[in-house]
Amino acid sequence: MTELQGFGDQIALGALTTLRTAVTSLALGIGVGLCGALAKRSRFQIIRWLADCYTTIVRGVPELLIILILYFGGTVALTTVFGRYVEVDAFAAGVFALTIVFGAYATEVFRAAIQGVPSGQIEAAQALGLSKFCVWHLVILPQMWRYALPGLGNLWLTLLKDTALISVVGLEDLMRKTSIAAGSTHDPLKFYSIAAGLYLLFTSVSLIGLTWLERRADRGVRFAQ
Amino acid sequence: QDGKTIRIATEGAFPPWNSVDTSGKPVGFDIDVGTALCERAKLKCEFATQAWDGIIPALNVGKFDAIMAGMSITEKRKEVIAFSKPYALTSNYFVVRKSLGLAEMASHLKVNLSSEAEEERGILQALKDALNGKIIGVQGSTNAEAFVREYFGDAVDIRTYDTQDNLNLDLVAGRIDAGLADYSVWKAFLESKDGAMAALYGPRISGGLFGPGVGIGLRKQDKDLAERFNGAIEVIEADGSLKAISLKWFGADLVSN
Amino acid sequence: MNLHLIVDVLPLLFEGMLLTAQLTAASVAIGLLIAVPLALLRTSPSSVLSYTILLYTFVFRGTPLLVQLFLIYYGAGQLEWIRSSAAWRILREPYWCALITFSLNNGAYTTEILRGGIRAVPSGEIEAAKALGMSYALRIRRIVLPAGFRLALPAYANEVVLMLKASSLASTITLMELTGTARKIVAQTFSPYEVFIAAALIYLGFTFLIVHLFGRLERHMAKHQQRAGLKNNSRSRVRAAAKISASQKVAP
Amino acid sequence: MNAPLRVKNLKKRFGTLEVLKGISMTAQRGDVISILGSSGSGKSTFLRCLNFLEEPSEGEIWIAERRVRMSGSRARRREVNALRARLGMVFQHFNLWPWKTVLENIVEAPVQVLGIAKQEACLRAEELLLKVGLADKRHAYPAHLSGGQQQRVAIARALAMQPDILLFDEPTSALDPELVGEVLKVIRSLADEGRTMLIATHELGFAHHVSNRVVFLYQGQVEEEGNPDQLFSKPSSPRFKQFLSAHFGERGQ
Amino acid sequence: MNAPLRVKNLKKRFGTLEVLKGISMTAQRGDVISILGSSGSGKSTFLRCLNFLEEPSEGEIWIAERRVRMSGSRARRREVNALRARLGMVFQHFNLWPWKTVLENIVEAPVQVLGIAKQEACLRAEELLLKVGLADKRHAYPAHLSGGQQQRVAIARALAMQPDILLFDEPTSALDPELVGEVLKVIRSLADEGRTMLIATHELGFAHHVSNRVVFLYQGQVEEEGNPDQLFSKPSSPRFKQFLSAHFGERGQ
Ligand SMILES: Nc1ncnc2c1ncn2[C@@H]1O[C@H](COP(=O)(O)OP(=O)(O)OP(=O)(O)O)[C@@H](O)[C@H]1O
Ligand SMILES: Nc1ncnc2c1ncn2[C@@H]1O[C@H](COP(=O)(O)OP(=O)(O)OP(=O)(O)O)[C@@H](O)[C@H]1O
Ligand SMILES: [Mg+2]
Ligand SMILES: [Mg+2]
Repeated sequence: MTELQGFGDQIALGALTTLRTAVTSLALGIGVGLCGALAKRSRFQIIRWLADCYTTIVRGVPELLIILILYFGGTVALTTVFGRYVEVDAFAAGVFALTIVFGAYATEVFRAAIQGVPSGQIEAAQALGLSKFCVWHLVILPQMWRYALPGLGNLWLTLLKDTALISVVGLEDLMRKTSIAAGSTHDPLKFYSIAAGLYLLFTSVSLIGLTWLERRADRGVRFAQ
Repeated sequence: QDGKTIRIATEGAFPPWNSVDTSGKPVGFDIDVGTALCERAKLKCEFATQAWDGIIPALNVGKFDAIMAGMSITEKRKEVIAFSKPYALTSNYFVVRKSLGLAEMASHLKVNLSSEAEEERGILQALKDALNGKIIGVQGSTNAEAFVREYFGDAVDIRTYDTQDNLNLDLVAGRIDAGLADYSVWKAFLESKDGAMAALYGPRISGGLFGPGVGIGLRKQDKDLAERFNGAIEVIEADGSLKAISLKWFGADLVSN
Repeated sequence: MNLHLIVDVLPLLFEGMLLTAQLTAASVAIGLLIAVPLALLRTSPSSVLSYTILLYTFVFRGTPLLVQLFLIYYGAGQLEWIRSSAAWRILREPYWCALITFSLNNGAYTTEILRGGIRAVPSGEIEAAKALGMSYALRIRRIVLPAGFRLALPAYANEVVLMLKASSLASTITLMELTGTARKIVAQTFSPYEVFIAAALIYLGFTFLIVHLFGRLERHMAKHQQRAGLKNNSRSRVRAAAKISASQKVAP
Repeated sequence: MNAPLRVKNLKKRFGTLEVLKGISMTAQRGDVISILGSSGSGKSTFLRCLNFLEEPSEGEIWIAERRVRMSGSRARRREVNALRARLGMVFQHFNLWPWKTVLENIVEAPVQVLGIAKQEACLRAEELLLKVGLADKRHAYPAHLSGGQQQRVAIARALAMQPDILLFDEPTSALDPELVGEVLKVIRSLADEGRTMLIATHELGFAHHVSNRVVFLYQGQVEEEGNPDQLFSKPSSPRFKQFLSAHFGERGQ
Repeated sequence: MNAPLRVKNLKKRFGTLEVLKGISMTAQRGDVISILGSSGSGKSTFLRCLNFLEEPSEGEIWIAERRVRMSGSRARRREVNALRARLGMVFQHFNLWPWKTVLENIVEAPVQVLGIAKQEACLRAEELLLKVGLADKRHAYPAHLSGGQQQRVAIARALAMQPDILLFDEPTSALDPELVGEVLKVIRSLADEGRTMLIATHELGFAHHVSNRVVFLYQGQVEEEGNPDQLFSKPSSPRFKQFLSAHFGERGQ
């Protein structure tokens, strides 16, 4: 690790934080996205309208600003409620902010994917008396992945890198550790290249996973060129 | 207040003011000064790193109690936080590419923007003429940027950078001709291999727009804490330990006028 | 906070706004131009081609845009042989570096999105085109791309919005786009909240515009999915409906 | 009289196009009713309205002597689900789930809706597959089946629910004569069990053989209705006469 | 003898399943050949092999006395495209383009492949729509059509290319007797123009009326072949006899 001037451990720690934050936000964000997509297809106009506001505003405002507002705004609110400074867990705050952001984009992807499921398949399920939940769970969800995966894959890769933004709330992720190392050693090119390499490593693992998921989702599909 | 730990935020990526060592512990001028101050003021202190963008909000919501991060005292910042009296001064220099072949200019000159001396205005004018039409790099949202825009804005092309390192890289690459920054920042660059192609140019500039110097950022309501820090700063200034720390980290005296 | 100031600041941000709009539009356009052929190659049966393209999208989706921008701008500047080559005339300029990086990055994401859409086109629709003697190019142009694009549209809208916001990174290589300009004004006016809110409002406005345009496009392209075909109709369909009822009256 | 299915004055509009203009009909236990009509006359729409895949514009539907509410409340949705479980449907376009194998397509609903144990459901599914001659395709995906094979899976899927009422939308369109004969047998045995069936079809021979009542739709209304033997030999409406005369079965051979 | 279509020893395997086990056949100008066979016997697969939607595993295909290459070279691909433009196909599942209106579905290929002016193509499409009784649906989308209407659009789409050879995969499966009669007329007039047609069907009556030759597929091979009148009245193979005997047309009525 001599080439890293001793910063190897620090960077490894940062990488771990990045992974932890990203994976947690992904899991929660998918939940938010599904709920958002459901809301967008709701029978009630007010719910649809709320969902539209959510996706437009969250997508429209720079992520950094959202994180700052949620974290510091949240802290101030808690402080006024409790009358003293309340420590908000940085990890929870970062995950919360990223989940909100990821959920907005995922909502759009899921909404489109659900529309892509041929109506005949849904009708077949309805005609068999499957409850609304079962129709979702057994017919729409499994088919929807096929259309959602490419968009979701992109969002996941974006999320992985957006974790860099949460350093403002005090989490020391890979990018932050890299910039510290780069700043401390005046050797930015080397450290950013290492960071890029690590991100690529995560990405390649993700890609293998995504390809596997895509294969699974393609069960029974015939392709024509 | 006694018994309670004062949490001091630093950035950790701005050597030699502050950086982290390989175990992740903050080190640097800010940290040494802070430790000395806390000792004198009988405070229990603890340093932590925090990314620059969130450093002021984190102070205000109470995550930290003080900022020591090479932060210059500026009017803008004073709107949201309070400062102690300065514990270091700033001394800004231009650095130019040697290949530019600018006319010689004595480097021992000083310009204090706060004084309205005729002679100093002449020096600034000479500098402006020498740099006329050149591309000047500055770090964005800094006093240096404000200065260049205010004084040289009509004569030069200004590029702003988010970090000094990037500015240095572009100076080497030849995308810009000169840069303006604090001496502490230039020093490491000029001593590096890349820095050999550049040199200090023109007078030392301070005062005025550059503000009174670097201070400790504090919440506005913590008047008591400010008092204690101010007292301690006077003590270490007087007994010479501040100067010693400056020599240790900068190899120069950046603290006495 | 000062509402007047927000309004006063807006015109100052105008130039930065233009640059943001221009950078985003150009990168998205070039990105799409890159993505269409690559997405087709990516779905081609040749695994060599497919994996070569995957390598490109892998690298550009796998690393932070900031790092890419950094490597292309500062990295190129560090290499002596680039600085002495003709390419330096272009790479010297931050604008071109930003445009190249953004286009390549957006192209990589768009390639994957389009590929997803193309793969989701039902095989029957493609076989029908084949059976009618359409050549590969014709099939792609008339059937595969329109159908695939339709499916990919919402995810693509996401990418465009993301590109809009990612364009703020251009300020790290000295380009004075919206965010950079806002920072500059903050440094001059000492009123961070008002200026950043003004900038955020402009971003929000752009996003709203993008979302709205894509929403319209999507509705336009999904006409065939609407349930009651005759409710929201073109004029000709009203006429067709009128004819039906007329003919029914006449019949015994 | 306890009629499993009764329809009163059912109307359905698509935008300005009125497809069903008031259809009334009562089906008794064990009834097999064929619905005839030219292409686009509204046979599929009628069947789809019966289990609310299309929302009827007007009219009443009574299932097992209970009127189904027409408004979209929550309780009504639950009611419709319960009703659908007792109302099997075979679609004109089959609508199989492409990512599930033949066997999975069939056992899905019995397991999820009726709560039958998976193993038992599989056993019954295999039996059904044997009946429709597809035992060897149980693990194939629908995309790898021929048209007729898909149609048989669709029939098996509907039968697996053992519904009281079965709606068949052209159940033999992709089947060869031998298989049509098989389906005929299946339908007859179901009728003997007391199940009620509505079959939209354009195969007059099949309709004649399978049903005890024939309904002829024309321009969204019931134009002629009655016992098939009588109707096919002595049609009264000129439209139905014309419709019948077009059948080669009557002309040639 | 200048045969527009000749097939020699055509074989097709899906994995281990050999669906076609060596089929040979020659079609002359104006021939209308019905292909019969039980469900899953390979009728659709055979038609799909003829225009290379399925790659045949073995065998020779001669179109207009030119053998089509079997390897996947560039030149061969161009050859196949050119060939397909002269070989119309109506799919068993119709395969209409759902986002195009009826009219757009029909004019697409003539405009894009044959380079006919849009206006002229539209005129011809309208004529065809009139012929199949769908003039009023010209601006509807496929999802808003009934099954039979979709099938007629599919037929019109294939006819719009005026191909020399037409492959129909169960073209009347969703049509009522009247429309079947119309399709019959259309096919006869096409045959009179000298076009060659292959029709996979399970409607024996239709096959009898429409074709001058009947081919019966069984287990991937041609089991019986000949003139329909002769074949239907005196089938020689026991399998074909059984197949025929299942038809109600023969039994009842
Ligand atoms: N892509 C495929 N993969 C595997 N098996 C297939 C595939 N396509 C068809 N088969 C099998 O090949 C056999 C012949 O299918 P084909 O569609 O040619 O039958 P068909 O004669 O058209 O029947 P039908 O009258 O029911 O349409 C069937 O057993 C089917 O399961
Ligand atoms: N979703 C829809 N929107 C608009 N019109 C529709 C829709 N569905 C059906 N129609 C129209 O309603 C009429 C009746 O259609 P339906 O499918 O009930 O006919 P069908 O009797 O089943 O005909 P086929 O024998 O051809 O299947 C047709 O003219 C069709 O175009
Ligand atoms: Mg129908
Ligand atoms: Mg078939």
